[in-house]
Amino acid sequence: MINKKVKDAEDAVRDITDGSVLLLGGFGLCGIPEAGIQALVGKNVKGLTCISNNAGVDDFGVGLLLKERMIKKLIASYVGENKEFEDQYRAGELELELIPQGTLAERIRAGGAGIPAFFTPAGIGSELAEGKEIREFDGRLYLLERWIKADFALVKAWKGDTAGNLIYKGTARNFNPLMAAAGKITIAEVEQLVPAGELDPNQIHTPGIYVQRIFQGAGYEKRIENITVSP
Amino acid sequence: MINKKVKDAEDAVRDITDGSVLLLGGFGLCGIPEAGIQALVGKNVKGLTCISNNAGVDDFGVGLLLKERMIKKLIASYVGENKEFEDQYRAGELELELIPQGTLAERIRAGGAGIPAFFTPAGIGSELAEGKEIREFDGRLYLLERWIKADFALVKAWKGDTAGNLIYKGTARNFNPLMAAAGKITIAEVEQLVPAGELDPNQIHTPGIYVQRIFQGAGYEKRIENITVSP
Amino acid sequence: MLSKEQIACRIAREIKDGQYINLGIGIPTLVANYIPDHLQVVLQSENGLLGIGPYPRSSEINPDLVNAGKETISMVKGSSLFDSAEAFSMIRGGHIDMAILGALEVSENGDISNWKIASGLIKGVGGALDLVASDAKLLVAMLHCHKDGSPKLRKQCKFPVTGVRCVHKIFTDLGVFSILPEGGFKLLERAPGVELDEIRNKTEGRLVIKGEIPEMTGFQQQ
Amino acid sequence: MLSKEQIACRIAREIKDGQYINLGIGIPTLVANYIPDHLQVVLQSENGLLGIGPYPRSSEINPDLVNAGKETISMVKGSSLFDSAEAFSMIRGGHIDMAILGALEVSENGDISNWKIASGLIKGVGGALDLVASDAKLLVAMLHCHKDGSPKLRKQCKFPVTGVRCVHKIFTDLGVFSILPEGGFKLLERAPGVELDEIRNKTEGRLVIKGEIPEMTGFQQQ
Repeated sequence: MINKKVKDAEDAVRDITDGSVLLLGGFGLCGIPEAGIQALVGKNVKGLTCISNNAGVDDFGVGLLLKERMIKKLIASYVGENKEFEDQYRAGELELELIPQGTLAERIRAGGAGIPAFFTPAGIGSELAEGKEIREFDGRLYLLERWIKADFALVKAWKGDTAGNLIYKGTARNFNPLMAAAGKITIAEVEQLVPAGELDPNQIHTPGIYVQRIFQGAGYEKRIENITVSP
Repeated sequence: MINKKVKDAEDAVRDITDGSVLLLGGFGLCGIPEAGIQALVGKNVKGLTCISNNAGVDDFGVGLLLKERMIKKLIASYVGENKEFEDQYRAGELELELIPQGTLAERIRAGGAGIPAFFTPAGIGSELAEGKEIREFDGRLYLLERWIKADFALVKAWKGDTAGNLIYKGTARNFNPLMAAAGKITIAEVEQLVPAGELDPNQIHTPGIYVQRIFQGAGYEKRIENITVSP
Repeated sequence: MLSKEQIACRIAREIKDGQYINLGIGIPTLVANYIPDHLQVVLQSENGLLGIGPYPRSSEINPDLVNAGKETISMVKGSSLFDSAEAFSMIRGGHIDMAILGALEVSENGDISNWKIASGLIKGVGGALDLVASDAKLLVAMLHCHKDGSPKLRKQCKFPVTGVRCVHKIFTDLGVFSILPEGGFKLLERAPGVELDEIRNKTEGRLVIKGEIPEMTGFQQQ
Repeated sequence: MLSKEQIACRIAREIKDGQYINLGIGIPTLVANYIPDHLQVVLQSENGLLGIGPYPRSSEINPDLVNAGKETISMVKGSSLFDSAEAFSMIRGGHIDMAILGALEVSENGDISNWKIASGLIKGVGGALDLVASDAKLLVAMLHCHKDGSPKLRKQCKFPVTGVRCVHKIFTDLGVFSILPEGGFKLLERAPGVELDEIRNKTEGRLVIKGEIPEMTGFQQQ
């Protein structure tokens, strides 16, 4: 089996350069590629286009890349929790493209699956439909949406093997499997990296074919945005 | 949790009637809804439209429905192994629509996912492109293809729970998860039916929301088309 | 007049046995606390979970298990986890029966505005655009007026529209309204102690009041 | 002239370390037996498996584990199972590096016909149409002529076309051919004991023979 293991996060992000287009997994702060983001902050590349459901918070997740002013354009569905984003956006230093969450997910899925365009009902009647092709199927209106692909995808899984197979846990799965398939070079970080053959082939969420590099991260913080408890 | 359990195959297929459109899971004879097909043969409904990757063999799988002349139209990617099909087709008693396997899979996936149409490269330059819309994206030609949905989907899984969650085994998964999502009423048969809560939520292949009825089948034959062994 | 909790409690009465439901952020999230025990319903979280349970005890908090509001949650028996494309396949594909959402405004023909807007800046849409475009029966939970007193039940939405002609019923602190096919907010119930004149004064769009409007039962006046 | 096994063996030399490969039914399936041990490659089966292993021992036959030819198989370490939509996402999405397919005919501009046709009746396409439309490097394995002696390397395909301008190289019992950008079969190697005249006589489309054509090494003449 092909071995995708690389040394560490720094090695994995070695060829991400100024202007690269990145897919970044996670929903809010759940299931984000913590180690990959830290390694990127250390490299301090500029002019990135980042595609991520959220913008993180000011001092964690994608927010760290914003803080270092490494992002030129952000493609997301919801950036409500990030003040840094707001400041840069109002100052005209940051481009933003807002996409409905389901359309964002499907466009990324299409990128990985070789579907250049598809029709979806989300956005009909809203300002997001402006300039987009609208077509009726079976009496209902739909928008034409294009695939999303990227130079690199940074994803985070729970377990992985050296063949690049990934298993996610809980709702930390979210956008990660879609992005893994849509990156030209997909970098997976896992909490546990095991030799090929140790994971049950029936339970793989992301088949290794989509993953070009894999490493075991250390010291995951897994910060929680809103701690809510039952008495 | 909502309980989807029904008594048996006969109960599950009770409202399939003349002219119903059916999705039937499986690849060749692997992972086919054996019990559901048997129950259908017992009902002897007519004029069915059956969507299935293959047509089974003469005396097993979808072939049983052909033999009983229950099928009006067959939508498949490959029907090479069925003589009964050939006779009925040459006699003009059966309609056939051949679809490339990947396009068939994606059209069914689109049906479940609420995507009315999408573009795919498969079929460009072939007679399957005739009458279809062709469009260029990024310098390459693609065909527009529509979703496939059905009145009923008959799928087969390894394990299932009363909430309708399904887990498949080996390559018996194939078209089953896609079809489960594209049936208006999805009937799942499983080798082992367990109470809700016994399956690991991380390992569910088909979430219960797609399944309307579930039952435990008995005496699965699991016939093999081509037994090939190493010395 | 109803509190937010009471609005949630009133909406819970709309839920039917066997439904798959998506609850939005805010008042809709509170609805989960009022679903009667005898009903078997499944709550979806569009980040990738079917079968949301109550908030966890503090000893059981799991950072890998959050809802669409990024709150820590638990799972009920029989739940399933999946990726975000699958989550929206369920929504777009018509598998979710009902969606309960918050809104900035609703127009008299059932248009909804529920972008996240802060100080004039659109900060996101999340999964709402997909939900309002789906086949799910759409219930809106919101206060009747903005903080400045301006009405949220509008002739036309002033905020950017998220979906058109999609709202089924509206539940506010003042009453329950359905959207008429020809346009207009039809008053179905009024909150305890709320007079028709107050509803008239605080509603901008076409308000239809026909016959006797019952007062909601089972609530103490706030 | 090569046997079918030898054609498979010759094709195996085209495989590079680290490739993901889809093998069609027939001669292509045999290629798996000749992949050198030192190469790490992964074989895909489009019904839903990455990491095809050898045929199982008779004691290890599993009806739930078959390849795209519906033959019983085994899995190697590190394999993964998935549904058919995912399998074709890999193909259509450009993740499969190479596809080795059988064919009825190939035209001089690289069109391929590989429908399953029996007594004039088209009996299927299976996954071939998706493979020929993908970014995978497409190698064709077939006998040089039909059973009636008519050529399979054609000016234009007589059978219905499955894909256009997609074939990269052709491996027959007589030789190895590449498709020239301007059209034409460029002879690269000839099978042991096969004379150029035989290839000329049995090829219908434009055949390009430039310079000395080496005989394949490592095969005994059949």
